[in-house]
Amino acid sequence: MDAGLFFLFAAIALVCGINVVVQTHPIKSALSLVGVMGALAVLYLLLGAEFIAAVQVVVYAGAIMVLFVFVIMLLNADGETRVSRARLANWLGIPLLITLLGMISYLIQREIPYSPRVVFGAFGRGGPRDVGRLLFTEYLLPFEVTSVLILIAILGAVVLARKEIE
Amino acid sequence: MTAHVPLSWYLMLSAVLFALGVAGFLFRRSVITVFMSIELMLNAVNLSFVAFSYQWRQTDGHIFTFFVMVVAAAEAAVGLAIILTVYRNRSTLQIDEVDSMRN
Amino acid sequence: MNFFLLTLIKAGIVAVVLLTTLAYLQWVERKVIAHIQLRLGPSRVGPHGLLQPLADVVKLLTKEDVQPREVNRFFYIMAPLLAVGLALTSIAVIPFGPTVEIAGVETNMQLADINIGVLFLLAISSISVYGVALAGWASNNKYALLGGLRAAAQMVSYELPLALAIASPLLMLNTLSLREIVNGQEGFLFGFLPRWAIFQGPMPQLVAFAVFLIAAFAETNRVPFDLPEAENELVAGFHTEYSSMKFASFFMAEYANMVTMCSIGTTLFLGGWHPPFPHAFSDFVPALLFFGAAAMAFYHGLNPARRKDRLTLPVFALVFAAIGLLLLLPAAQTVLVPLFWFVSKTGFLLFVFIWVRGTLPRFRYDQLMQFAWTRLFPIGILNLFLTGLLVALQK
Amino acid sequence: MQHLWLIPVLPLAGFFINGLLGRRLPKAAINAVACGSVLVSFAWVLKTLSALGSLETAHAESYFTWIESGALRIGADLAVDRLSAVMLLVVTGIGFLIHVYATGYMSHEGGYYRFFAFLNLFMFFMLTLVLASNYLLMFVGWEGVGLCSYLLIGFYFRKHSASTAANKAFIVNRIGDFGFTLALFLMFVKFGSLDFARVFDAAGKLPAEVSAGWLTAICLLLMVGAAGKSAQVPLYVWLPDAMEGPTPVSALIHAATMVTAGVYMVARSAALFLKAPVAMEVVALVGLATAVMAATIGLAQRDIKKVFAYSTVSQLGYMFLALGVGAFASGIFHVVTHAFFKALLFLGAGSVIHALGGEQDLAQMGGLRKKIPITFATLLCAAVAIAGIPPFSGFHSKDEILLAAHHHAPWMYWVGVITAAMTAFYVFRAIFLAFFGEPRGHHHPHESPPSMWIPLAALAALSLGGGYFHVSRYLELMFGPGEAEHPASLVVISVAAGAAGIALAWLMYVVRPGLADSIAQSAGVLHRLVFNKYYVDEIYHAVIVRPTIAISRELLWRFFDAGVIDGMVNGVGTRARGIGGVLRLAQSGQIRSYAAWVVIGAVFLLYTLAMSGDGQ
Repeated sequence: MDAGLFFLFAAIALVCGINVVVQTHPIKSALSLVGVMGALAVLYLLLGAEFIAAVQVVVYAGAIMVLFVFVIMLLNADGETRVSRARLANWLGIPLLITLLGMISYLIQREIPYSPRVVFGAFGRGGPRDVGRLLFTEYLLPFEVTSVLILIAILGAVVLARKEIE
Repeated sequence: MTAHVPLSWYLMLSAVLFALGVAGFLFRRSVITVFMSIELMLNAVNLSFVAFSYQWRQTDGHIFTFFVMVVAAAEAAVGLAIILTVYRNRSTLQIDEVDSMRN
Repeated sequence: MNFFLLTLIKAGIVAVVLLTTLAYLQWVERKVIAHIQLRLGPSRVGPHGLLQPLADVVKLLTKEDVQPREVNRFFYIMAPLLAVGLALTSIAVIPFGPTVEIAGVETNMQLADINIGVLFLLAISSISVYGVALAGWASNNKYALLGGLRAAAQMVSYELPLALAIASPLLMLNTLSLREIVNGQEGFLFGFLPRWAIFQGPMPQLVAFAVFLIAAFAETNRVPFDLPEAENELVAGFHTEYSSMKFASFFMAEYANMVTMCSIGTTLFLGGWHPPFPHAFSDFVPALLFFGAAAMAFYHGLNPARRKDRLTLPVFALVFAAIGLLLLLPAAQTVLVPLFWFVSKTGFLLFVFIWVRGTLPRFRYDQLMQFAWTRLFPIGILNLFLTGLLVALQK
Repeated sequence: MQHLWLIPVLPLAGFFINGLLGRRLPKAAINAVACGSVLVSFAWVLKTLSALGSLETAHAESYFTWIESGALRIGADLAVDRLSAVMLLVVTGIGFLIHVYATGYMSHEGGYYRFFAFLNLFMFFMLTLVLASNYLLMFVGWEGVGLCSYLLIGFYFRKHSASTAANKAFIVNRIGDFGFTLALFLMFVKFGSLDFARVFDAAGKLPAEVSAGWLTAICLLLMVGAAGKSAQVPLYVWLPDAMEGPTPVSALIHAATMVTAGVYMVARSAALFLKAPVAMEVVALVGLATAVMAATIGLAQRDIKKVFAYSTVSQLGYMFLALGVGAFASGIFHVVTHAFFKALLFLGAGSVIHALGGEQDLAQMGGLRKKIPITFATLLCAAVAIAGIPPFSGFHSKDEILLAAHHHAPWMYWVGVITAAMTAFYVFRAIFLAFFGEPRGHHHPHESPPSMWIPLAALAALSLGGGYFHVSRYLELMFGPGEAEHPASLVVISVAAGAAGIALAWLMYVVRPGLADSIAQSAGVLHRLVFNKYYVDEIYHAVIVRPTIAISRELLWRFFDAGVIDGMVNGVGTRARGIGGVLRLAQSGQIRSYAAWVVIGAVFLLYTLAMSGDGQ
């Protein structure tokens, strides 16, 4: 059951992830990304991260991606043109990617040779109570700083988007 | 019946998703798609945070994920506002055409 | 009994009841609006138009499914599915009643009792924007697109006050599980005032409830916030290009959303299945009400306004009386009485939705956004802050 | 816990409210916030003191660690003992009266909210200074009051003279603060702490012969700081110019409270000074010199506020004289009485100026006695008090100081008595010129509003009876008992000197008004010297300011800045441009290429990670 769920949603995540990259129209990429996020939310649940799973859907899928879709619809963004000037990225891209992936997988295999099996429900400290307690005690300062960051981001976004009116 | 998956598979999935994000960043030419590739990379990293959290039986990884999400939200707000402004000024969303910083 | 089988049975029951309710909700709405406007409403199909929903279903199913040429096919089809699917999903975590024992099987009157139920609801409500937004975009029609954009902006904006309003009772009840939330509202203050969240100390959540209701109107795109489908500006908004069953799906999604929102309101603020009167008395109130209804129907059947009422009203009277009798059976009482209170509270909220639709005009779009950000949002934050403060002080 | 922090924080809250919202608040609200916060603070002082009882030992409260670095630990610690209790009462009490006065005086001025915000900020810093239980926190208050003084002297910043005066005050104070800072460094090096209790404890344990040199240095540096803040020779020059500020500021900051901070600081450090007799002698001499010099300058000034300013300098000299001869309690006593009568003098002068619509020149006044009787009466009280006529408050404290000086060295007593006579003379000169004789200007004087004369009346009562507070007996617990009995003749002589000064002024300015001018004529050089304040400002300008500017320009700017630093910067710039020209090739402007660079970096990082240590 656990393995089945993992494979199902890992596959969804992978397919949607590939789709994000290969789709030509931004809105299709965006919705594929929503798919990745949904699949990841389920994987979080399997890993015992209930709160994070819910927040993933609320914040990522429900707020950030809606914003993306909104902007894409607003600008009526189309596919891409042929212009491609970044020579470095075009030539080096594929080999770089392969090296990167190879390095990471090598490191994962080396550093975590005996990784534990993931059993659903084995880790029970990912509920809102635990996360909240940690967030408001040990990580209180980062939390407050983040709220300031968000405030700044709101101001920045408003200022940037406002020019339209002039 | 209850087969279980090793944790490293989650990490591998995370690595592959991250690489996909990088690929999107490197090869896609629409600003919005590039931006979404960044979000994909962040998601991949989040997955590994949560996986590590599972491995060490500590909630701290979740906190990091939480912060990543919050920062991603802020980033999306500002980033999309910038994209709107760029589109207004240049009426293009092709990232390669936005190169006034050249040289 | 097997967990999966049990869940499947419950899901089947809920689905049938819910879908029927949705169909009849439309009939109720038309009837109520008609009476508000001094009309009769549907009255041709069946007695008092009771078979009207059936006729509508048949009509929508058999109509030609027009699909414009320039639409994005995949998303065009996906959008209504998404809308109705998400709308129905939320109902899965709503508790209708306490844990009961039926035929030796102990079970919750709830499909899934998850400990982050409230977060689940918020998550579902936050992604239900996609259905509307996608429909608008995929239709390749400027009215539809504008409707979709409006809907997206509106729903995102009102989600904040909604979440803030929902968070306030959570602070007092100290849990995210909907079942525990309802349990936390059991009992009475001073012996008569139910300890519902809107009355409970340290901070009665009346303000939060008001904010919740207003935001719920906007989230479900109902009057006075139905701008995404404002017909005098946008033809029919995001579902301009939809017809037949796909159109029906949007229609159904709207009603399903209403039902969900009202259920959430009942659960979070109005004490869920807990009766408004002390127990000994309240067990018999439902039966009495049904007997009263039966008596009334019977009386009108004896003095019919129209000829066919002579037959139909006594039949109704019999049905009501039967339900009343059923409610008196001790075995059925444990299941049906909580359900009765839950349904009647939700029904009252639904009536408010319809009532408002029959009363208020539509907002202008800038007013709508302004209202969300400059009125509702600060009020929500203030209420949340005060609640938190009082809860902290109490401890 | 007595919540001492409330005392300074209340005015701070007032500052924030008025400073941030003041622009939108009505005047009544600004008044309520400004005066209310100080009044509540005053009430809290009273409540605290009554709760703490006789205060035989200091009551300390520590809130949090402010700075912690190595051996250095500075806490946000406040403490109240008898010395700070006296100062607290003076600061908050007089401060409140002056706030009330200012609501009347400033009612027609622009920047109303700004004025009160600064005034409240000043109260915050002053109270921090008084309540601090370590030197660094005291220094915070010290600098803070300096800042507020700067802001308020330059309140009329559109007036060139005001902004120059503000700069002057700030810069001269810098010199003093430099000394104070050095003293703090030395203190930390020698004692390893800046807490009052620990420093005094450590100093007390040092054997005299070991410590004398260091302690003398520390004390002299502290004295430099005190001389700057309290306007002693040679750093007194800023105070007369500071009169450019609004009159309530002159009264509160430049007469009653801030300028006595130096006295307070030296008294606070009594434990150190007592072990450094040389420093004590210097303090006494500086005080005496200041007293005489300022008094002589005061004889010939024409601006009413300047007269009182020099009088302040002179009286501060008295206080330092008291400290220097070891009569710390008497010095603080004089701080208190001086706060009463000098605040009153300034507020009265403010009332006169207000009545005359901004006129400050004594030559343009005259005959005001009948026009503004309340002001006259209260001002007369203050003048009698400062002249040292019994039983007014000034008599008690000045007498104690003079007796202590006599005990220390009789010649100091005689100089002090002469100064007292001069003080009486010039203060009454100002009174007579302003209120007697014929009106000389073309003004239509009017009596001030109640918000102004009620504080005047209150201060007049304090000036009359303030001498019976027995501050010095209250402080005996801290500084030891006062001097033994003295022959009554000394008291008679000093009173007679004061009376003689008054009589002379009466003779010269009321009975025979022409006499003053003819004396000035015949004195010639001497008069010009005094009238021009001994040319101190000119000398400072020629000896210090001009050479400094010249050195700055020639050496620092022309040679060092333009030659060395710019050369280095330009050289770096040229090299950077050269390197940048090469690196520019990588700057394609293509975000995707940049991303590729990032990925290359990441791969490299992973590579080093993979190479280093295999798994441990």
